[in-house]
Amino acid sequence: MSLSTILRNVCCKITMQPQIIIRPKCRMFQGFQAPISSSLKFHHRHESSNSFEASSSEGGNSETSQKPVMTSRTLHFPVKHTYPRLAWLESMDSLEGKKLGMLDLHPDVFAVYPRIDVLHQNIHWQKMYRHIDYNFEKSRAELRGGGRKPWPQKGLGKARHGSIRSPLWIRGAKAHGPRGPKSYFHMLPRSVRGLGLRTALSCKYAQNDLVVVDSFDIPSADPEFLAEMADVRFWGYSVLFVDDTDVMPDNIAVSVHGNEGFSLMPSYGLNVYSMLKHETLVLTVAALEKIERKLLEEMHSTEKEQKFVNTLRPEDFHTRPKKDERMYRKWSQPLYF
Amino acid sequence: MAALSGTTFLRIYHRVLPVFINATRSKPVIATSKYKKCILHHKLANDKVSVCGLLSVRQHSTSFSASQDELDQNDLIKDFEVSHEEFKYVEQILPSPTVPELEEQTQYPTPSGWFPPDEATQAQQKYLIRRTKNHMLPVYSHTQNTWFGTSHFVSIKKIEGDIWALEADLREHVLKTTGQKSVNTHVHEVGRFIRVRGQHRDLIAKFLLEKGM
Amino acid sequence: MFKSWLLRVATSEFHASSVIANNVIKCMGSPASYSSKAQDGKVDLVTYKKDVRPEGAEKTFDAYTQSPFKVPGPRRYGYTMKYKTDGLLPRDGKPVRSLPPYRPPNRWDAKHALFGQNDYIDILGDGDVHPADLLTGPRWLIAFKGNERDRLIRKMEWEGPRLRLMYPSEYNRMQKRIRYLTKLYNHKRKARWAD
Amino acid sequence: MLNGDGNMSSKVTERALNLIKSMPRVALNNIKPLPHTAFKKKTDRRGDRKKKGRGDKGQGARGTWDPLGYEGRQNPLIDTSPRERYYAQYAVRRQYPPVSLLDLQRLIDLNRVNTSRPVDITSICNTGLFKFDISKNHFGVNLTDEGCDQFAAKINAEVQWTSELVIAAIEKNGGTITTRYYDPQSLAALYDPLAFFKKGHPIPKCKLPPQDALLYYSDPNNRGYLADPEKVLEAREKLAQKYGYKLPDLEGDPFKEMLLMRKDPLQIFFGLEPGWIVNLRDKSVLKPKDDDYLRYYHSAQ
Repeated sequence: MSLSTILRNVCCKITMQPQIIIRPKCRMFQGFQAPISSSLKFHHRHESSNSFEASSSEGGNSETSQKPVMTSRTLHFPVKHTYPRLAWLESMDSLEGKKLGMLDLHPDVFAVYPRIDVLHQNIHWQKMYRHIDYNFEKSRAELRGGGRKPWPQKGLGKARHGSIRSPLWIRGAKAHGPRGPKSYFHMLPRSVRGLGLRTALSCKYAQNDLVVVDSFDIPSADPEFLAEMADVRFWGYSVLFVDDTDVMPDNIAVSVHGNEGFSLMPSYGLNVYSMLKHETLVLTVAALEKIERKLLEEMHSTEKEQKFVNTLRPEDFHTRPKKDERMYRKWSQPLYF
Repeated sequence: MAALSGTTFLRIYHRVLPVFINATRSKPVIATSKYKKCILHHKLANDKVSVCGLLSVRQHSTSFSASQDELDQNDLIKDFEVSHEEFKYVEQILPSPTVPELEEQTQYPTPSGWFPPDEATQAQQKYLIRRTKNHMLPVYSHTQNTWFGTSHFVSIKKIEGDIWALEADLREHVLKTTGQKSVNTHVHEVGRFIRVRGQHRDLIAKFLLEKGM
Repeated sequence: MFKSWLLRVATSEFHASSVIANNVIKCMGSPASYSSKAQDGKVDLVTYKKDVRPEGAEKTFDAYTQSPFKVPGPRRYGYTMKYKTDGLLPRDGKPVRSLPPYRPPNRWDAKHALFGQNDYIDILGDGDVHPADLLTGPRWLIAFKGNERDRLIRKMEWEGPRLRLMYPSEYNRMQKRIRYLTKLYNHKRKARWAD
Repeated sequence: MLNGDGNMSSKVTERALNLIKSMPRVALNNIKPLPHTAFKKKTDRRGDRKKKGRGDKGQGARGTWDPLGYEGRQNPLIDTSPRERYYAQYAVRRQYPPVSLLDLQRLIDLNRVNTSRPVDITSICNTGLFKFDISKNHFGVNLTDEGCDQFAAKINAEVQWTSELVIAAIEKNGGTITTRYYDPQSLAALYDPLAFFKKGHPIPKCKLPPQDALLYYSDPNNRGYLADPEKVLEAREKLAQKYGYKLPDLEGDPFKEMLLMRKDPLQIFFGLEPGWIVNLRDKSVLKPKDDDYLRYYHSAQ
């Protein structure tokens, strides 16, 4: 087992579920250090998040028991058969950060039956639909030489051959070789891609790899600060930061750029491959709202999905206006005087 | 003779050769290739530059003098009125991107025979079948042409909870009502759907409605 | 003894500057460096590149200028030994070709870290951008999947005029290939799904 | 009361998600497709051996049978009897995909169609549940009479083809119906108004029906939009007597104004005149004032 897997099996992390599970994600090994989060006792049955005030006021987990910023969210397309999941809302203004409150997460997005095969389908599509295979082998018609019969049919006692470029021959042509640039473009249906995103988010949430923060305003632009924050909060080696706009605060942009393994994305850039590649997914509240709303809208959309039709024409790629051929036409005949 | 100075690519069957047109020399110095003498039908006339005429045909000139047929200015309509009040008619026409919420009906079933899901009876079952986004039951009938004839089956999707308990109930209900001796079912645990052989869509739909789905 | 024979060969008048001799001298370093070693005998080795102009020709014939491309001396299409037969491996300026230094693949550089970004832009994004609009590649292949004949025909539409002008042999090969595939798909093969 | 563990149904997803908690992180290297697809391809049923299941030699292996039904230039049996050309010139003939009264009633019950406004082809297409395609010669919706007994909604319907029983069913409930012709260009706008407005073209004017459709749309029994309104009222009474139901009085009806809303023969959207251009970005409507422009869009030719 590589060093990283050894390191992974050591540290622990208290989650909201009653039983403590060993989910080691610490970059440097700092021994067993469980942040006693509070006396927040959550039975398996979760009351809605507005019970947070009651428990927090009596538990008083943070030193200054100021009022939590966010307690509950209105969920679109409510669902009756399961309960909304809960997630901490953390802040990024210090290394440990404060628990600013709790959020409701829609079960249709964050508690979907984990369809690992749908994840695989999406990953395979993401790889293949942009893949272009440039391999090319000349056919025996195109290879140079091989037009003549190498030796007469009979009499030499040798095997009969008609061309030196047949697939039998060394340096001959490949019978059905790869033929030129070939693209493997295809589109998965929208519903399957939507289910892939929701399954990935559910797996992230189920494995405690989902972190929701209020905003990406970190105090210093020093990459070391962000790396230290990732260690302290057990985010692991690679973190995907997702905000809803593509204009990010400077500090987070500089420090993410400085750390290898950290990535920064707008909400429309989120995809299954990046979610599975990075260990932790850090969403801002705005990104969480937007992604959840978009995925729910896709689930309940009335718009029929049209099959993708490729309408590209050569003219679309011309940077210059169309050339006027009329001037040349009369010169195209050879000039016999 | 105003000779054209510049590089022009002359198309010869196998090779594209640079032709250096020397401004001072009357006869262009042509790098002839060993393999095939390039043939240039040209005749140097004092006044006309036929060579460069022929060559210019293939000249890959960099400047494009395209005639952009701009829209004729007076074709455009200039005087029009912009009104924002009429846009409310447009909003009435535009579709709603998502399925609208249901309204509370006075009495069920509705004239078209639609039942809402009933939470009370649902809670007693070990399984749950969620409604589709169009608030209908996810029970579909299929027909398949196979080499041994056409086969009909009903598929029930979006199953939550204990799928095997649902399969047992379905089998028992279908056998009881249709009097068949046996019925084939196919349960897909990961895909969360069940297929029942036979044309029993309405039968199964009514059964599920009784269960409160 | 052998060295003295070479000296005689090198400085001799007859034109047998055989290629072997040339090579041997070259490999023993340029004569200048050689002569510096042979301190004892006063042997001033004339450089082998003698001016082999015929005697009787008059000096001022400006038309006959030395062409930079021509190798002096008669043309001898002999065999030049491509590998060194003796001595240590010469460090004669050419780098020794061997395996490139091993560089572990960096899975977290810019390209890999953000792979797959914007693949779900039609679901998660606001405008009606489609992931296929953001694909890159040959112009005639972006967001297009088809059998070889379709790809070639489509390439002809995009690149045909340019290919015909700039790469006539390539253009010719593709035209022949399209004709062959049309016959193959229509006459020789049963109708496949891809055709 | 949300009881997570009382209801067994949500338990299975719960258990699956808990199972994942104790497993290594779901990453690119540890996800797999299902062991096998439900429908295996038929290729290796008995192994693709040499003969590929075609038997030995003969026309079967070589695929040189005569075409099916060919009797060696003798007149085949099927050609001996005359043909009924049901689908002659199908590519030219107008087609009207069916929507039953039951479907329409269900759309109304599920709040997919707004009955406080007239129900026309656009509101049916906006539900996204029906396929209309200009390239397949779909000239609008044909309201069929399945479910006419259960139909109980009072609507102002505007369809392209219908039958007498449907008209009776709608008018029995106090509603009104008209059959209206649209030419393909305006149908393209009606089927997908959002896509049409995005193009930024002026709203087309609706042409008059072709010769063979003129009779249908000017017949008061079909409630044609070109029929004389008085004759339409008479036809209503006649139909009520024929089917034996009491015709509700339109005059005292609170929805009278909505029920009597009609489009101008040239108009395709309620409230929008032909020739106007809709600007979705600035949420405005552009109304050109050029004389020739207006004369074209307001004349029937």
